Amino acid sequence: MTAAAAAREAVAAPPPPLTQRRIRPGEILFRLALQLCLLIAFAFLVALVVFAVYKGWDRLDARLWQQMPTGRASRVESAGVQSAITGTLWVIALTALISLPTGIASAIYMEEYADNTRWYNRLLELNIQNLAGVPSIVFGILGLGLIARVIGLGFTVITAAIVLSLLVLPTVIIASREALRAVPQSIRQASYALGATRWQTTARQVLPAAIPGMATGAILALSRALGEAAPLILLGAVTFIRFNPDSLLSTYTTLPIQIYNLIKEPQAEFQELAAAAIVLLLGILLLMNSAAIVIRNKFQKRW
Amino acid sequence: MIKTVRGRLTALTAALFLTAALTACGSDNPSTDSGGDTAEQLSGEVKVDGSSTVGPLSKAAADLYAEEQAKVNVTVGTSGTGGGFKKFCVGETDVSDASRPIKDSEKAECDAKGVKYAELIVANDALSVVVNKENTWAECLTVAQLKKIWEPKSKVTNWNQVDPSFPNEPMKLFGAGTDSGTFDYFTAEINGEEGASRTDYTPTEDDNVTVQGVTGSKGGLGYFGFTYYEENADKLKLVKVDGGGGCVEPSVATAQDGSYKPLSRPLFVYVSGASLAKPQVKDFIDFYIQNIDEVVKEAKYVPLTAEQKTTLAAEFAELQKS
Amino acid sequence: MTTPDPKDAAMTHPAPPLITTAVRLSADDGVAHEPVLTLKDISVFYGDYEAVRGVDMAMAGNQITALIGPSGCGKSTVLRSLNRMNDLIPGARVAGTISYHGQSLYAREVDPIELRRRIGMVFQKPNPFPKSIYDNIAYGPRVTGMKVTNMNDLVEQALRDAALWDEVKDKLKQSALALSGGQQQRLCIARTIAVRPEVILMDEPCSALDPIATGKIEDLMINLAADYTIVIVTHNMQQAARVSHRTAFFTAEVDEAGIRHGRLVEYEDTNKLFTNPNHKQTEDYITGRFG
Amino acid sequence: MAADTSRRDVPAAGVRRGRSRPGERLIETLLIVAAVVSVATTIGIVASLFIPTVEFFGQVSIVEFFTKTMWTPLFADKHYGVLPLLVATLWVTAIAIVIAVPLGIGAAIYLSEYAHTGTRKVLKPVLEILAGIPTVVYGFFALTFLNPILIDWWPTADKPEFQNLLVAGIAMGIMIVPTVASLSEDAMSAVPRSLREGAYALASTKMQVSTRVVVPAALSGIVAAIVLGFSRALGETLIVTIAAGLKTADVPTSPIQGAATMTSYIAGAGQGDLPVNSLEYLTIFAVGATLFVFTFALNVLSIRLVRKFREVYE
Repeated sequence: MTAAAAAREAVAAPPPPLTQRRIRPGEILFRLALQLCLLIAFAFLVALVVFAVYKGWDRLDARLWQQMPTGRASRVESAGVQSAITGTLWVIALTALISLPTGIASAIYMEEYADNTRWYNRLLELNIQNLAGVPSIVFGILGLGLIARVIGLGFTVITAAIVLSLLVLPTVIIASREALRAVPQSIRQASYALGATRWQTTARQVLPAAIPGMATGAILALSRALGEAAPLILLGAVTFIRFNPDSLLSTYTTLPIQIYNLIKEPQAEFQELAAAAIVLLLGILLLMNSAAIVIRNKFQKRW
Repeated sequence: MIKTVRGRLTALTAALFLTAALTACGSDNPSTDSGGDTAEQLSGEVKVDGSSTVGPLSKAAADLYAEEQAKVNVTVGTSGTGGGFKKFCVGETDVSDASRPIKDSEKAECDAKGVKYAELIVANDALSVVVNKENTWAECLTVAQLKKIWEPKSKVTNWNQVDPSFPNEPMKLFGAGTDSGTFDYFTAEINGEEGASRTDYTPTEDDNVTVQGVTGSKGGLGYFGFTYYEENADKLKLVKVDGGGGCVEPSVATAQDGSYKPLSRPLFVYVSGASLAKPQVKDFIDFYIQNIDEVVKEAKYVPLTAEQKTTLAAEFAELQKS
Repeated sequence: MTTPDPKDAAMTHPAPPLITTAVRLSADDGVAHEPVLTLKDISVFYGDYEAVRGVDMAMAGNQITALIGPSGCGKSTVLRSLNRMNDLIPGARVAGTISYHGQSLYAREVDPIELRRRIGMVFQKPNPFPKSIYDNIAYGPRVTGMKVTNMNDLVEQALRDAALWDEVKDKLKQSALALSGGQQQRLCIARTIAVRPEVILMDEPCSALDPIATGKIEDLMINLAADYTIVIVTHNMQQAARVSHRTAFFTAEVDEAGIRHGRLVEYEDTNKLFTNPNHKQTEDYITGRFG
Repeated sequence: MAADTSRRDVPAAGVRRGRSRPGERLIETLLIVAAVVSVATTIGIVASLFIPTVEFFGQVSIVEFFTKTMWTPLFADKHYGVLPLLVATLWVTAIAIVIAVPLGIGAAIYLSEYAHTGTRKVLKPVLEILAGIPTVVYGFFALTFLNPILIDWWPTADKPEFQNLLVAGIAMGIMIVPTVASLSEDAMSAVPRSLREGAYALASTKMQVSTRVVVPAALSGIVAAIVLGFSRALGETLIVTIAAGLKTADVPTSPIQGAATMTSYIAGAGQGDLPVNSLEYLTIFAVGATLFVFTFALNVLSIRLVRKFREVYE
């Protein structure tokens, strides 16, 4: 007989009845603490949104997008952020045009073409992971030092779009790779077995299957670009501009930058306008995020 | 209530979708129901950059001008007086805002690049020293006292170090950021050397920070343009300054007649000669000068004196000729 | 729910010879075995799905009871209901009564945590914690707040009882994940013993192991039966025949509505069940003519 | 669809000719060019940061840069000790971490161990949306909502300044909660079910399973999440620029002071256009390079931890 059993039997020849369900205060407190953590996080979200809506309530109307920013305190009432909205649309549209093809093509190379045992391909992967963590202001420095000055594109829409594209490129690549990886190998093999080339297989079989995943990643990446202000501070977006951009080389301002400018104005009316612009920005982001989540849930295939 | 809520939500939703339509509209600007005057429609860009103090004037001018010439795009940057001249002298900008006259070094740079320019005084300002409303002791400070507070390596951290009769109250300092002409001007006038200042204060390009900071601390002291004091007169207390001729409070009158010494100053706009060849720049400056009273009023600065206006008119006539 | 086991396929092949002679222990040892666990009309539901229907059986103390049957017959489900592991699956629910020494396991006032200290469990795949060997053993006594005078002694004793001490005594501070599969499983048994339970439930404990490791675990079970009540689920009929005193045969039946439920077909002394089953279904299964 | 494709593809000319296909080669080349963009970006960043930085250190001693406690490159009396910026950065990130780690991990434990599947399915996307709020919005929120409350409730007479490191840290903490929570939850969810069952079978309570088994098992993943949050906080710009101010001169001794971090110095100095290639202009790059090195180290650490975590369980 083992010692453990001896001990047990010595204590309780007929086993004692099961104890009553115990109330463990520690357990309850712990659970409450956890719920509190989540609650605090969400409380801040709610407070933030409610505060912005409350503060910007009087300015949440057509003036916001029909009117231009003003430099006159006496005209704040009839001012809006139209040039910032159009500036944002220009910059984000261009960012999409640059970052999505580049990002998806990189992802295709890394998933479908690259031999991942090669050192340079592993380096490529490591590089992208690192790039994803580089602070956005550093991309601003890249834009300031290299693109605006050395290449000489100046403080223009195209400079901003290039910088934001490089900034979100890792996000696009990582999301696209995940989407490609989720496509089962058997589909590729079936395609090759029918005599398709690598590109035919990729373009006709793998890509269509990966599109929902890529779309989700693309939307999330663009929504990040949409809210980004730090690099653009270094790239001339802080300028007072009361007209819409009309070419790649236009000067511009964007919504987050306009908000940043408005926050700095001393009059309360400007603060209200800032809050209204924040609600608009959050609204756009919420729509984009919801779209991404809907696409993900709707098209998420279980292979 | 419900109706307005729904109205707003509809408006907001519409906004989200209309933003898309806006790009298509391009530079159409609904806010300006076009001047409709006989003036010919100009287009193109006017690039203004420079002092954040003068910025409001140029922004107001740009705003007013848009009602007349909707197709001319006036951009106003606020890189600071120094930053503005840097761009101006390499020909990147058409107009440079400045809260101090151009320096010799900057002149040399402009000359080197062959940039010719005209200097226009567009408004007056009185750098105002402000303290907390609860501050009962500092009614008037001499330039020497201000220097004691603000000079480089100043060890003043308490009001009683400025004057033993002042109470034992820790001092919190707020001032202009190093990019601004305000900083250049204040340091030059008070500390005797441009850019020479103690460094352990809260520097900001955002005068709101100074307003809030001084409001929030009993021992607070800050300085900024007279405009901002007027905007926040209910929150702050103005300090008189003794520049040798007794205590003077900054005001429109004392700024205009120059008796508020040494902190009253003119504000400048520099126009590039080459840029004046562009019709839209010429037209904008034309507009700026002709409407200077309204511009100054909108930006809430101290207007020009009659004498200054005459000078401006003369300068302008000179420009017309060249 | 158990995952399909590769051995399932083997079951459908022509039957291997029965190893009745290998049964070393018998229920007919003259000792009166008190029922430790009694199941009365037990049904287990996952949401609306009734996975197991109407099971009646009793497990005797200090004996090994084996639950056998084809996969999907609900034997693991029954095993997991014995220490309320099913509580952890959302929507799982047990109808009927399971009593432990006459006390209803599912009564509201019963503390499931205390219950699991009394009724331990060993799983299909060895699941040592990613901690040291020592900490794996000490985990149970620590979380249950056992009064331990000397933890080192307790760890050593548990490892000795699980026949693992000699193999690991020099590397107690090393990660348990570095052990072989068989060692890991014995560690999990030692870990269970360390909290001094009365009953040990084993859910196909050897299915992930090679024959040598399996042999060691089986020997261990037989030794442990002297002190513990053991209930084992196994796919391996020979294993049931080798180690258990009593065997319960489960199968899945399709009801009128076309839904499969696990049912208990026969519960007998192991010798009897393997040599002379009462039911045709049992005979078909043990002789490999099943399905 | 497969049938469709095969019908069209089988007679494709390239297959029968069996020679090199220029189209395929071209496409592959284009793909490689796209992949090289990210490498070029890194090279561009390193070059645009470090070439001016080398020039900067030609004029300012590297020892002074890292040891002196005054940073006044934009004043007449110039000092180039980066410590004030570094310390301000550490204050803000430390406060952010102190807030985000308990909240984030607590929320992650709840989502992973306690919440019902349905609840989790709703809450996790909400958390992701929280992560997507632009930082300029957090800055606004910190300055106009949190700070008045903070100053109001401040217990001592020495109230926080109008812009201060504390409120910026709090806002930044809230900002990185979703990052920490989401990634920690991923790590905890990846801990095999069997470990939880093993622990429950040893009479563990839910709290014990969570804190003694799941959290330790997911630890490298959780630490990676924290490190990533730390790195994000370090590189965040708008919150600190708006809420902590641009005071650069001295090492901040208390978090209720306002002070510029590395990022807000860059934003503040870069916003006003400094004369190109002047020493002042170079400071932006020197500080940027310092920031880059720090975040790079943290990212490498985080990537390594995640890899270690994956090796154990995947």
